[in-house]
Amino acid sequence: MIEEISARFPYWAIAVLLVVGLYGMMGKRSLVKQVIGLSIFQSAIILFFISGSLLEGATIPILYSVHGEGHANPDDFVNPLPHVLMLTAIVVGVAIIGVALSFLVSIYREFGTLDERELLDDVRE
Amino acid sequence: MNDRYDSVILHFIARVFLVPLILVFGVYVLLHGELSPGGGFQAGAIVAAALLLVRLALGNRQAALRIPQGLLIWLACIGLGIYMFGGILPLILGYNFLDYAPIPVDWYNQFAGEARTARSMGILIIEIGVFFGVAAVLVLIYDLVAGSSRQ
Amino acid sequence: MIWWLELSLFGLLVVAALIALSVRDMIAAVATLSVYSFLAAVLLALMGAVDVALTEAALGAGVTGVFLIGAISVVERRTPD
Amino acid sequence: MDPQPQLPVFIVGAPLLFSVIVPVLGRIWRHSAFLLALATVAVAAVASALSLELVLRKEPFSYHLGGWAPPVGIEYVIDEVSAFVCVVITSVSFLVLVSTRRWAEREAGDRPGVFYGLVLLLLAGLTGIVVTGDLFNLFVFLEIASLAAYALVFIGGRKAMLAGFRYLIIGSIGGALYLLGVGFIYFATGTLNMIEARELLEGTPSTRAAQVGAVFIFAGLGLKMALVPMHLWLPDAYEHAPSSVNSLIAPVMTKVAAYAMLRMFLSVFPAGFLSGTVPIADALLILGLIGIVFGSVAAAGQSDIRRMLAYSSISQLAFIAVGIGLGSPLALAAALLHVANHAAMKATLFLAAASVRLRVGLQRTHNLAGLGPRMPLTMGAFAIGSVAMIGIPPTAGFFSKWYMAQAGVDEGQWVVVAVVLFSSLLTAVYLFKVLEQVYLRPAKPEPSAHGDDERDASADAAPRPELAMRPVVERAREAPFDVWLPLVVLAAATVVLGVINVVIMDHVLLPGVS
Amino acid sequence: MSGTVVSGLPLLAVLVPTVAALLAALTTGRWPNLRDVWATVAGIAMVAITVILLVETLDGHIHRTVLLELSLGINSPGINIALRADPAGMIFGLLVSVLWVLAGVYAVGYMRGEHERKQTRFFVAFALSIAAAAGVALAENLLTFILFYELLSLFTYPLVTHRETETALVAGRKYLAYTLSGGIMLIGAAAWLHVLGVDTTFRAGGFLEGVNLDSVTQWALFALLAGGVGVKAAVMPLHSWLPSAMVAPTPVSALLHAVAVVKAGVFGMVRVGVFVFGAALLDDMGAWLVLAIMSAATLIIASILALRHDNLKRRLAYSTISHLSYIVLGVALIGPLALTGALLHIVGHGVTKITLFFVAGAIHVRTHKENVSELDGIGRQMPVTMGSFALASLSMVGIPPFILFTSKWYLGWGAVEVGQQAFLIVYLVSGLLAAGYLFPIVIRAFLRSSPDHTRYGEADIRMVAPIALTAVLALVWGIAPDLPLGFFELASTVADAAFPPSVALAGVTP
Amino acid sequence: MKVLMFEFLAVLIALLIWASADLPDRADPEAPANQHLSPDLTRLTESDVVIPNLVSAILADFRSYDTLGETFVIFTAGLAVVLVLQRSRRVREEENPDE
Repeated sequence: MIEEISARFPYWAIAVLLVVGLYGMMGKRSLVKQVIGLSIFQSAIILFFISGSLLEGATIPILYSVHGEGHANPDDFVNPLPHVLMLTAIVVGVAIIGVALSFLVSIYREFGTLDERELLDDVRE
Repeated sequence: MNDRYDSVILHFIARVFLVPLILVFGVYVLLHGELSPGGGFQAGAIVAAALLLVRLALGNRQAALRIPQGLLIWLACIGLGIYMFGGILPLILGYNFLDYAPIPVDWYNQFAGEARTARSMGILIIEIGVFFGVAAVLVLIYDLVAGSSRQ
Repeated sequence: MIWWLELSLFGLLVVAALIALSVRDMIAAVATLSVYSFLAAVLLALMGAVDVALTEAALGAGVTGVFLIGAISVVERRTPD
Repeated sequence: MDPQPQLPVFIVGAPLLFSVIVPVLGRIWRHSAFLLALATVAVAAVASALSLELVLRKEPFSYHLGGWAPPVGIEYVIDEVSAFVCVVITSVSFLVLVSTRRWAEREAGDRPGVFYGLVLLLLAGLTGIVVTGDLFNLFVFLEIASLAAYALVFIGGRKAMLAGFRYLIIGSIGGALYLLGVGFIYFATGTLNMIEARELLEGTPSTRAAQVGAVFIFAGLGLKMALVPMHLWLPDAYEHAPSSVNSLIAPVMTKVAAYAMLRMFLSVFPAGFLSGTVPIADALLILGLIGIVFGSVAAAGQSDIRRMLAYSSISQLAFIAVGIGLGSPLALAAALLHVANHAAMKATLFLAAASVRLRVGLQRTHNLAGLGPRMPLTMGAFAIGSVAMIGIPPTAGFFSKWYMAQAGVDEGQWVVVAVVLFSSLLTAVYLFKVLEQVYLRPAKPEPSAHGDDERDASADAAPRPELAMRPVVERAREAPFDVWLPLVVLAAATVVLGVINVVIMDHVLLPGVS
Repeated sequence: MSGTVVSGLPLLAVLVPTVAALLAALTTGRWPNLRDVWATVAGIAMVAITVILLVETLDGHIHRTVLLELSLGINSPGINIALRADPAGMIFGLLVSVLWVLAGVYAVGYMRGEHERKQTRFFVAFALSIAAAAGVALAENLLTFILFYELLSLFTYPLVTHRETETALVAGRKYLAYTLSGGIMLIGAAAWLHVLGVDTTFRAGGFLEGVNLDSVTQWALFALLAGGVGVKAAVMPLHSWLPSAMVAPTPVSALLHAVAVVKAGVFGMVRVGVFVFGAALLDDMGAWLVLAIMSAATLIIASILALRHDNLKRRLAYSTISHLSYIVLGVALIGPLALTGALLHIVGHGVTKITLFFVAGAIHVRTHKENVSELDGIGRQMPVTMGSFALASLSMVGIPPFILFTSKWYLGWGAVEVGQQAFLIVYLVSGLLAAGYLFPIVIRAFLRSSPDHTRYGEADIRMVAPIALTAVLALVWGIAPDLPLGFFELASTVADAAFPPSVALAGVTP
Repeated sequence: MKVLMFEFLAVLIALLIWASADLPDRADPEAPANQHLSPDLTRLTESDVVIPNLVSAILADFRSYDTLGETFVIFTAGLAVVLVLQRSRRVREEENPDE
């Protein structure tokens, strides 16, 4: 039981984080909160990928053998591919948030509020 | 964050101590990306973070490291241009896009006294491109988002 | 890795996420979000992803936070929910 | 290593490279932005056409980026289907760009370079999605295209701001869900290459993880392609986006998402995988059928012409989803044919609507009465586009319906046949509503006096002083040459596509999907 | 001596009106007369082409144009778009081309007389409709047929709504809804047939003959196909668009009800009955009975409804519905004589009904009267016009020696031939009813005196001449159906090909 | 609406947890992700690229095209922000030229 939990709980925690982020995006009235939800959602995905890249008894993916002696055993390192993917994903996330914030500022200047309900009322008039 | 914090210590630390340190660290991260954790992204992010911290600490208008937006766009374009150059150079030399194998590296090894392979040379080139692109764009975004309030 | 350490970090992450979403003061929310990102970076480093951790710390905790603060300095600080 | 044909690089690379150059040069010399962008799109179009020719002459090929063979590296998969879709996207974009220049220069404000840079990035993202053979790479280019699209939609004025933000949030959820799905697939198979993933998925029993991954991938792409019930962002975004943008985004953007979904069917998930415990194919089919009906009915209830066209897009995309859901080669080929058809038809319709906006400044259908004779070419193109949408032979729309009906009969899905066929009646309902107004009703004496349209138009017309004194329909003139010529070419293309459909089906699409 | 000749003539027959439409559109406004010249020249050219085709067809040379013939790499016959001048098609094609010339001339007079707006659009749509009708006539296979059938619906839509009044628009919507639904049914059936791998080239005796299908499929296909063409053939209960479409200008009504649309429907019924299913299959299935009962019911009901309408055009519309069902019933009776009669009836009804509509239009132009009850004494003021009306009425009722007598004779005889005397009675009753709704008009026109004393006089010569000509044609073809254009020979050729046991006259089995 | 959203979220979390039972065990050397590509990547880095940092090697060489795309994402964001904010500034200046 404990073993099962210890092997699975990161996935469950990540599932919770995903849902919390999604809730922030869908259920919050404040546009800023929606952006925060987006950020949480994205980092949950990042954690998911990295969490899956673990390897028993492995170390960080730096090959000290390159300029030294001997050959590296792939089993000694955690899987580096998800790391690369997540680097990309983080940057993409920041880019999206940057754009979202510029939208927010622009909307605030136009409407004077960031409350979604007020905004919708304003547009419908 | 609109007010200027008239704190001498903050001013001093930010301007004289923290920022140069972070900048140096950023360049270190960039150049040692192949050896240790780091690379263009991280370096770009760190340098950008340094510049943004100054803006946060001192207020935008007074920031010493205020860079004109036109220049930032130029820098971003140059960074991406470097990256594209790293991709197109092999194309001109008859290899696939982004295939670093034909990149001439001997001149650099003689000049710097290292033993780089063509591929690691290619990696260095594009990391530099990424560095400029990321740093410039992040600063640009902040300047526009936060700076637009007090024109 | 010590699994209970990881567990507690994940727990903190969830708590931080909930706080970030429920605080009504935007600056506090953003600060919590930075804490969240930093915790995530620690977790990533623990899992062996040092590059990702570095980037998450710089971009997620640093730049995103600064962006948000910059944006909030332009817009209002209080939120409806 | 073997020298590979370098053509495919230019399809994506040229827009990427020039998206860097255009913003810089655009600051120095205003007009260079448009010209460079146009030239770049032309290069991409030529490169795609040559790639298609190469594929047809020889065989599908793969281009290894960075010289690393997949699965280690990333590959472009240039086969009949991807090359064909590239040709469609680039050529439609080319025509739309020419046509929308007048609006773009106004809507882009003092930064035409930035505007056209984003347009090129959008295009690069879309072509990148089409040609890539790597799951994660698809995500990256999806995000490039999406980010560019968010910003382009956002600059359409007051209402567009909210629509753009909503689009951003929902689009990001879509992208993130797709990424999550890719993660599941990666952990289930260990690869990111589409074709290899297919092989590995075929070998192993389908696990829950892989199936849920497929669900997320399809949910993500479904959000991007506005499949009912994930369509909520689309009507607002299309209605309020600037004219130059929605005529560009509407024909190609959602179509590429639909193509990506189709690609998942073709090269990632083996046959039978998607109708296992989690019946994704059936779900797509049902959602598609609902979407066809819903989109058409909703379109019939709209009075704003662009909103009507937006709902029509939902319906047409659902049609593509039905083709994917059916899953037989004929159905997939029909869906692909519809991708091309719909790109041409929707570009025609949106451009015509935009052209009306340019000349008249009105968007409500009931205010467009009597416009037909005033703008004969524009409205003629609109009429041809409508006829193609309804699916009257020999236009393009007929044949995609024809093949889809055949596929439905083939699979014994009679409901599909019925819905597909009767959707053309529903389409006729809302399009003839417009045609009736335009051609058969007399012009209203003072259409701008009707309150709702005035507010609607003035919101967008505010930055344009020359539209402030909107001429009424009676005084409308034909759109300028550079606006109507591409429009007429596109309208003709809908007919030509219909006439040569067998060639396309036989040599390009059917070999591509089987 | 028989054989297929590859030539461009059938295509030319379709292209001529199309080109005329284009020229008319281009020379709009500035030279309205030139526009009318185009229509006439094109009409004469089309007649010439169809006559050449006729001669060739009667010689057994079937001209054929392939526009597109490609097979897909899947289990279905490819997309073939081909035109072929076979005897059955020639009947319809000839009728269309001849009546187009007359209707074209008439339309010029009518449109000028009524000062209609947007005449160019009218003429363009008119010519395009003729092109589509020619395509329907000459279609070689089901897909080509559908293509032109749908185009016909589309091109006639602007004609129906030409007046642009609210009623016209409503009628237009109704018209579109009905015809597009019909087209959809046809498309569905065609797609199904293609999936089944059936070659859908029209073949006398039916291309489904010998195809192994279960009876559910057969019935479903029959329902889709017959329903699809039945909409345009206005078989009850699919008829209600037709009276509504009466709001259109009269040349359009003439075109819709005598030449293009409804005849395309009944012609489609001939195609479906004889060339798709074939006599043997219809007999096997028992589908003929369904068709026969429906059309017989339509025949009687429509005739009775016609009695009740005072509006002249509406009365003629119901008369049309009734007469279309004559043809459908003739097809349903699956006998060589009935089929000959049905084909002749297409021609006869076309030429007769167009006269009646022409007259209604001429009256409207001169007097703006639309109702039967207002027509007292009109015959004395417009003697040629109303004389033609009287001739056409005689033909309509089936008095020898008019053409509709000939066709009804064959139809009745055909009913007897297959042992269905009940339907002979239907024909006779309907003939009596026709007398009931047409003769009172003639009587009013000639025997009553006009209530007001306005002198109207004859209409424009461009209207009177076609009226007289069509009335005379109804008489001439009644006496000698073969005289100029060989309709009877064509019809009997078709009948012989469809019912092989009797020795073929020309031996045309495509 | 709110209820619908929570139901949707509940379904999502159930789906995720249901699927997680079938994911490879954490840190399992036999997992496909650890077996399939990463050994190749390690080997190729050592022989061809010759730099120690595996992540850098993959990021900038094997999957450099991804990184190109990613840099362009950032660039797109930059252009997007310029387009959005510069534009509205201009509009505002037109409205209040005194500022």
